[in-house]
Amino acid sequence: MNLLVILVSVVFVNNFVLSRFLGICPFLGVSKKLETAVGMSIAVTFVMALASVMSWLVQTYLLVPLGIEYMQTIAFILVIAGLVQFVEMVIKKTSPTLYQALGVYLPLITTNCAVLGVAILNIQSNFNLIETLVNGVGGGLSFTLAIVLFAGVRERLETAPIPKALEGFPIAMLAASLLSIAFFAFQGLI
Amino acid sequence: MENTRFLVSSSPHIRSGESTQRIMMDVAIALLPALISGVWFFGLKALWLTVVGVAFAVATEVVMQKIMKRPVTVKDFSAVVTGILIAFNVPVTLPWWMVAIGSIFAIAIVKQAFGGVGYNFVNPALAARAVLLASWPVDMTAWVQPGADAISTATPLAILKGTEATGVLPSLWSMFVGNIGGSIGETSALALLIGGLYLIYRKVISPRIPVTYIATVGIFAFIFSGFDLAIVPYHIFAGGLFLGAIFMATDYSSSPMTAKGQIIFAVGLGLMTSIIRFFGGYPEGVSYSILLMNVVTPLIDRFTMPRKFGEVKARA
Amino acid sequence: MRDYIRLSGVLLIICAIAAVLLGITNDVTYPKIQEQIAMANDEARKQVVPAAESFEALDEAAMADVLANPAYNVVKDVYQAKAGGNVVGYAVSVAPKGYGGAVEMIVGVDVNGAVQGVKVGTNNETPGLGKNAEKPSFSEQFNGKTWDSDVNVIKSGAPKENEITAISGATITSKAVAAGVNQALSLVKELSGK
Amino acid sequence: MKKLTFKGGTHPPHSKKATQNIAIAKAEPPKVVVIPMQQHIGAPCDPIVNVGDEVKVGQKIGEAKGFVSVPVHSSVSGKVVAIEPRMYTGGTKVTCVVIENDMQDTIHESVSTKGSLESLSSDDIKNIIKESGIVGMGGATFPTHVKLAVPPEKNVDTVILNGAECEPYLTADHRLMLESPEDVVFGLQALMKALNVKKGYIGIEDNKMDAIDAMLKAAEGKEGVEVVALHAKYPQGAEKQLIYACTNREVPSGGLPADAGVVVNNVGTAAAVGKAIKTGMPLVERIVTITGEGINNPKNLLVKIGTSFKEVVEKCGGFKGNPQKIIAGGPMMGIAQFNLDVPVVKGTSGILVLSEQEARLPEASNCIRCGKCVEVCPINLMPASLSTNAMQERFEQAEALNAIDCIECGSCSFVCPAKRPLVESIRLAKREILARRRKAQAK
Amino acid sequence: MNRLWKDLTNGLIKENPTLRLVLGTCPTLAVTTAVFNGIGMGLAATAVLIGSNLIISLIKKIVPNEVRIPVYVVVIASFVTVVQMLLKAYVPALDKQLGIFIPLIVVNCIILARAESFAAKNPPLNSVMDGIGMGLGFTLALVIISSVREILGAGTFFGIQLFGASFKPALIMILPPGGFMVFGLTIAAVNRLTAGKKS
Amino acid sequence: MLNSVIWPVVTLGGLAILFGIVLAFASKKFAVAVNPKTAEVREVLPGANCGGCGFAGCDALADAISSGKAAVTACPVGGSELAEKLAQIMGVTADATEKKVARVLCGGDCNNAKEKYEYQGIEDCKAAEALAGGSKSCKYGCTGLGSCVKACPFDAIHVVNGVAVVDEEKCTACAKCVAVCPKNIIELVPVSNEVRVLCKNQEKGKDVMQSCKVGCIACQKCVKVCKFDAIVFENNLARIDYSKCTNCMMCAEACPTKTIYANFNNRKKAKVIDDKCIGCTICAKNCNFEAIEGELKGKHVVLEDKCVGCGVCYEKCPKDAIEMK
Ligand SMILES: Cc1cc2nc3c(=O)[nH]c(=O)nc-3n(C[C@H](O)[C@H](O)[C@H](O)COP(=O)(O)O)c2cc1C
Ligand SMILES: Cc1cc2nc3c(=O)[nH]c(=O)nc-3n(C[C@H](O)[C@H](O)[C@H](O)COP(=O)(O)O)c2cc1C
Ligand SMILES: Cc1cc2nc3c(=O)[nH]c(=O)nc-3n(C[C@H](O)[C@H](O)[C@H](O)COP(=O)(O)O)c2cc1C
Ligand SMILES: Cc1cc2nc3c(=O)[nH]c(=O)nc-3n(C[C@H](O)[C@H](O)[C@H](O)CO)c2cc1C
Ligand code: SF4
Ligand code: SF4
Ligand code: SF4
Ligand code: SF4
Ligand code: FES
Repeated sequence: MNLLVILVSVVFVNNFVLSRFLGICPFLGVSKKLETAVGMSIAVTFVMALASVMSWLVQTYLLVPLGIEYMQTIAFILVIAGLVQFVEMVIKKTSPTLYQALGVYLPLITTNCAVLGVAILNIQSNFNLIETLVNGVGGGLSFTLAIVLFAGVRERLETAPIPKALEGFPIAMLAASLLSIAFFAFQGLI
Repeated sequence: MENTRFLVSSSPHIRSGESTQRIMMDVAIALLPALISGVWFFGLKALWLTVVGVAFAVATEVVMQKIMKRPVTVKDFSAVVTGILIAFNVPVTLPWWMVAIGSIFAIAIVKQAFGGVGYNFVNPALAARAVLLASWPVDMTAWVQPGADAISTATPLAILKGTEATGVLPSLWSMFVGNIGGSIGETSALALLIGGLYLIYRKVISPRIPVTYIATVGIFAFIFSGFDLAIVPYHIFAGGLFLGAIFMATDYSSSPMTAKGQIIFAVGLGLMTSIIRFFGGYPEGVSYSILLMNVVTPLIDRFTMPRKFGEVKARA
Repeated sequence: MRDYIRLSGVLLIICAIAAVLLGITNDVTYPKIQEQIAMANDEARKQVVPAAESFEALDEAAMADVLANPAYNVVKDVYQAKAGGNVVGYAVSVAPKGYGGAVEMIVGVDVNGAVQGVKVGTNNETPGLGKNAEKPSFSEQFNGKTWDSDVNVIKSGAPKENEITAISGATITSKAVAAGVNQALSLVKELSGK
Repeated sequence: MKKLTFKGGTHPPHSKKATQNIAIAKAEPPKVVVIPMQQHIGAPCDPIVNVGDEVKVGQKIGEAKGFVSVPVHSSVSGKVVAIEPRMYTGGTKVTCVVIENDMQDTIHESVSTKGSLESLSSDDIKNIIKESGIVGMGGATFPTHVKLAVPPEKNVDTVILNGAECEPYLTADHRLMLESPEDVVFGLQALMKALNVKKGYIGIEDNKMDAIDAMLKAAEGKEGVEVVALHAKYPQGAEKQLIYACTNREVPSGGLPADAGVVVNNVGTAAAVGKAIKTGMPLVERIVTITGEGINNPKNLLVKIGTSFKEVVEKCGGFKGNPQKIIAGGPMMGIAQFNLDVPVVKGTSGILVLSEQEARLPEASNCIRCGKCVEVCPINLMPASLSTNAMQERFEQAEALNAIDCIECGSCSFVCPAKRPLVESIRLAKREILARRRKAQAK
Repeated sequence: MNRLWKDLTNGLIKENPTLRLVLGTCPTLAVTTAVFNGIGMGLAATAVLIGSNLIISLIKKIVPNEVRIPVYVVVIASFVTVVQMLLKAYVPALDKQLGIFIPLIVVNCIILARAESFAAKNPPLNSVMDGIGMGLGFTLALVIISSVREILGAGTFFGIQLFGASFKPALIMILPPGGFMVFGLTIAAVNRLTAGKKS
Repeated sequence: MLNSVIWPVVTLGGLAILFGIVLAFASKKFAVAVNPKTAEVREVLPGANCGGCGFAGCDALADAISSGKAAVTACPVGGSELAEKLAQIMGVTADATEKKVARVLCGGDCNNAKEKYEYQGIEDCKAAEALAGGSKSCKYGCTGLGSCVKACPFDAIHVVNGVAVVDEEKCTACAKCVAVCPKNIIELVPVSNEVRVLCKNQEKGKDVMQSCKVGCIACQKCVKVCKFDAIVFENNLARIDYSKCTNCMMCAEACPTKTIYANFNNRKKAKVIDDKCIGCTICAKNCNFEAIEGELKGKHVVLEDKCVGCGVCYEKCPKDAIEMK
């Protein structure tokens, strides 16, 4: 499939967060400040790309040859968890500044459906390695786009006189709802 | 003279005569020509829907503010403007209760839930339109020809897009005065322009956003159409571009506050509108592009802080 | 070093137990799952070619040709429908591009070039709009259309011989389904050598 | 004549009609004066007289403590009856010398002419200015001699006299320029000599054409002195905006006018300098505009420092109706008073009495993000965002939005259609930020 | 007994994982377009929760701290896979509807959170109770949200047509924005109701 | 059967060993010493790692809370219960003294204190403070505009009739209000203390009387009446030394302006437990109020009307024969 189509599709049209509902927890959680949102999205993008490729390799060269595709979930999650842990270690060791900017988000990422989700979707869509990589990076960018816009909005909400009953998660959900309405703009682009 | 307790406050001690109410009333006044043209072309039902839109918007505002135990601020007229604009954004054939739902959604969810006037980060009327369109797409795209007998028709842009409708493009003059199919308030560029000039004269809006937006759409229509100059006026006068550019992209609370930000905002609008019209899923792109740029606005505002006076190097 | 062994050991034991468990579960469920999948596919094909008794995939070389042909760009899979040893029709899987991406569907065509049935499967169309294409009231319109001329989509009025009425508010989806049917028809026409 | 100006700003109604054509009158001397020992920014003075002492007009009664400080002089002759803390216009109590006027107007022996400009050196002039207790009369009351003591590396090459008087209602500077243009020009020349610069501007808003004409006439033939007309727009008189209008230079953020090579003084300050040199009389009286809906006979009065507001108001026919707000200064920057027993001080350019109706400010409502405040802010700040942050005690954010640069001109609050308390809250943030900085420094 | 009952009910309202703790948001939003899917998802997650809570509570003593999380993940993933296989084999329609969100139960924060904060500290029986309670709490939330969405957005409940043909359902409710909206308003309603109770 | 389990076991096992080694290595190499308070905070956090707090997971939040960078209310998952737990963890000071609460030391409510002007402006004490110290005549008193109310994360302080009052049940002694009050009239005081001077005015008595009915006029009657030297006098103002105060409430009785407040309902009475009393007379000797009578070796009795509840006898009795009720 055309790589550009994959990219446009995953970033805009079928946005991971706003129309596929993957990675909502960090989307709601880490979007209070723009800076943290950016840090988180870089980390997510990185992990999604890496996880996509690794899981694809595991699937193609381990699970399929052995005929144990049903072990997909467990194998993928182990690979991802191990990977994240390893990356965290490496970053911690090599660059404390990078760790501060990026590494601190890594533990959050393990329990993020977007990462496992993209890995599974790659397999489901029969992507080849390159497509998998593009889809992985695209998934990360799609998370980035959504969370960065959302963080901007939430910084504005921070100073707003939100009704008591709606404070916190409810208003964030309503804001996300309006955000996903705005993303209708991209419908039919592919 | 001895026993008076004086008032003490921090300076300044005087205030200008402007008020939120005055501004919103001006917008309502500026919308009148378009209302008249809507009624002229689509009949009294257009007026009825406008009344429904306004009534439900105002009532929702009162109810919400009562529930939240906040001062009721319907006197500021902002709900009236929202109500009018919701009606302006729907086809005249729409059942009235859908307009009512639009108004309730716009005021209760988009505006009051976020803190009331000025705190809604997307345009309430447009969010309502988007919700209506997504909920009842069939009714929301049931366009009729101007005139009494309500013959169904397609909008010029749908015809241009070709994938969805066929028909003959109306003349440019019909499009300019509004004698075409479309939403109640969007068809007459002329009437909208009159309102826009009034707003600019009253200094309610600055021409920055409308002019940049319309110009950008013109430019991209030219480029995306493969340099077809003839198609440009259609893209400019057809659809909701004038309504959107003059009245909806300029909505204070959902557009940037800084001059530079407004230009960026308007260029983004023009680009998005053209992309949607040429490559996207809908024939019309104004409302979704405004909504999309609305959510970008906080970032634009953040990164276009004006250079503060005195941010210069000290004289050597 | 003892730590390494201890940690790995515990993980290993847990994993091994889990793996054994999964292996066994898989053994138990595997046949059932395959059956379900086969049933689902067969069921679907049967629905679109009711006369068929069994289905047989097109041989690989022929299939490769079809896939390489740009005229059949939405075709995914072709099965011959057999009854009593004779080819009675074809079940063609197509995936035309609708409003929200590919619309997977199977089109059944008999050897005389008439649509026997259309089944719309997995798709990303809007629920309530494009998704209505899954409903028989829409898809049954195609039954009986033939390879003599392409099926067209109209929005209103009474449909003619080779026309179907669009799902209201979802012309794009409707056109997509029609396009899928049209490709299936011409493919079968070619396969039947006519 | 080209009208110079700056970017931003607003147009509050001038409201100057009531007094702009009324000539300055000398107020009858008060029976008692209350002279605060602090009428300037900087260290307060120590009283150098005792209760019971006889004092004369122009006699020094408070000695400056430290460099940023100026002495205080008696404005009447008579007897010191008390030295005690009293309320002054700043809203708190400061040590005041209370003098009973003997109505003799005996002039102190130290008061005598200092000779011609030519005969005085730069340092002499600065010294005279300091000893005469001259402070900025534009409102900030910063000791003028401190402004003149610029380090040579700043390359100051221009003096600007501020005759903008952009505050609504006030006409003190206007009348001064009309009635004594020569004093102003003479003062400017003295300031130029003190700073050793060749260029002097006198900037006047174009709603005072008669003053511009008068000043042009007085400045004729005076080398380096240029009278410039300024667009009548608030806050044209703010130092940084004035400098920008006259010289196209921007005072760097956080810097002083000297960083742009300029020293700015009010025209009244210049006239006081001129008078101190010509007659030797220190700063003991000033022109005050008494005006507003709530006053019977609005006037421009020459008032002895230390006269109570109550007396000044009585000299203007007392209150009309039931006024609700008394402001020391103009409506945009002035300080509201709660007590009429406060004295006129060196910085009191006006006493504005607002009627009940004018005084009560409209209720604030939600910011509608109209952007008008952003448009008018002469410093290009974003008052709306600053204010929301300040109101919610998010002072780091306010600091990041440059709260500290706000000159508190009040343009934003004035224009806001939602009547938000913008400067009011920004001021709060500024104070808090400065306090935090001080704390951080102390650590 | 009392304690067990408390552990069971805790998850239903007081610490409802979805409505109070706002965990596991993705499946909540994604599968609640129809009540059938909601219940299916809820029960699938409940099954996993019970199983994983039980096992983790049983093995908590022998698991060294350093590999705690990986072990939990393996346990959870195993249960998820088992559930997935069972669904595929016996309820393929539901499996198709829930799609990718079945394997994603693995990363559902509710399950790991309960493993960490409850099962790892409590005896097996209590953990099972907690699992049931939390699972039912999750299911309850899904049912509430999906009912609203299905009724308003499709005019049906459990697939049964509720209104006459003239009823025009508001499609937005079963589209993504409707998901966020209903979820948000439900949380608000629950907050409001429980806040009233406290005072 | 064997076949179908062998590969899963090998695969998963392989991954597991890899994992184990990596983790073991990591835990060795990167063991970071955690601050015990951080660990304590982390323990009570829900551990969902949901990021809802805006920090990168529970560990990060624990770090932020324990170092004071985040409020105890930061975790949206845990709700107010958690906040209270955290506040307790964070509130426990090193020397582990008894629980404190905030108290507003001003009695100048709308009835007692005069207004010098009508304030129009931001509802914020600091803003009003800038305008001649607020609208109340007393510049030391509570402006009543509730900056503290806004600052309190626990809804524990409210303005009642022009003066802020702390709800001692809810207060966690987080001291947010103390920091924000421009008048510096909020103090953290041991809960058990029942007596307080509700005034901070340092002016002379005459000036105080002009602005407030309940201001401290520096008559020093309290000093005289206090038997425990618990009243310190400085800057024309009485202050209670809480370490010495015994809650006898004598000062409150004596204060002519009722500036010193005490809840007399909480006043205790001593009572001798007859069975235990051996008649050592220590209590009677120590009582400053001559409220205990009794012969040597005889049972002692407390005179109800004289006892003020200072508890000195209770402290001194070697036989624990006195109880306070
Ligand atoms: C939220 C939303 C979802 C839509 N989903 C579909 C869809 O699934 N299929 C489709 O053909 N059109 C869909 N449309 C409508 C198209 O944009 C387009 O308007 C329509 O296909 C034109 O059909 P008509 O000519 O029958 O009005 C959707 C529109 C909106 C606003
Ligand atoms: C603390 C302080 C120090 C100042 N130091 C100088 C100085 O060294 N040189 C100078 O020319 N002006 C100095 N100024 C005066 C300011 O530039 C300015 O003229 C004064 O604050 C009044 O300005 P305004 O009326 O615009 O507020 C100082 C002002 C303050 C408040
Ligand atoms: C907003 C604003 C407006 C001002 N308007 C005037 C004015 O109209 N006339 C004036 O002399 N000074 C005005 N000032 C004070 C000047 O900035 C500056 O302090 C003064 O001209 C310096 O002269 P001085 O030290 O002799 O007072 C204004 C200051 C501010 C901040
Ligand atoms: C120039 C201008 C444009 C406006 N445009 C809209 C609009 O497009 N939609 C709307 O709901 N309200 C509009 N309003 C009204 C008002 O701003 C609206 O109720 C606020 O968005 C509510 O916060 C407009 C007001 C002004 C002054
Ligand atoms: S922010 Fe400050 S400088 Fe800007 S307009 Fe307001 S008061 Fe003036
Ligand atoms: S002028 Fe007032 S209403 Fe307009 S943006 Fe500024 S604060 Fe908001
Ligand atoms: S106690 Fe302090 S902060 Fe609270 S209302 Fe009184 S003055 Fe304001
Ligand atoms: S802010 Fe803190 S110390 Fe003050 S009342 Fe509230 S809980 Fe108590
Ligand atoms: S359920 Fe938490 S990220 Fe998806």
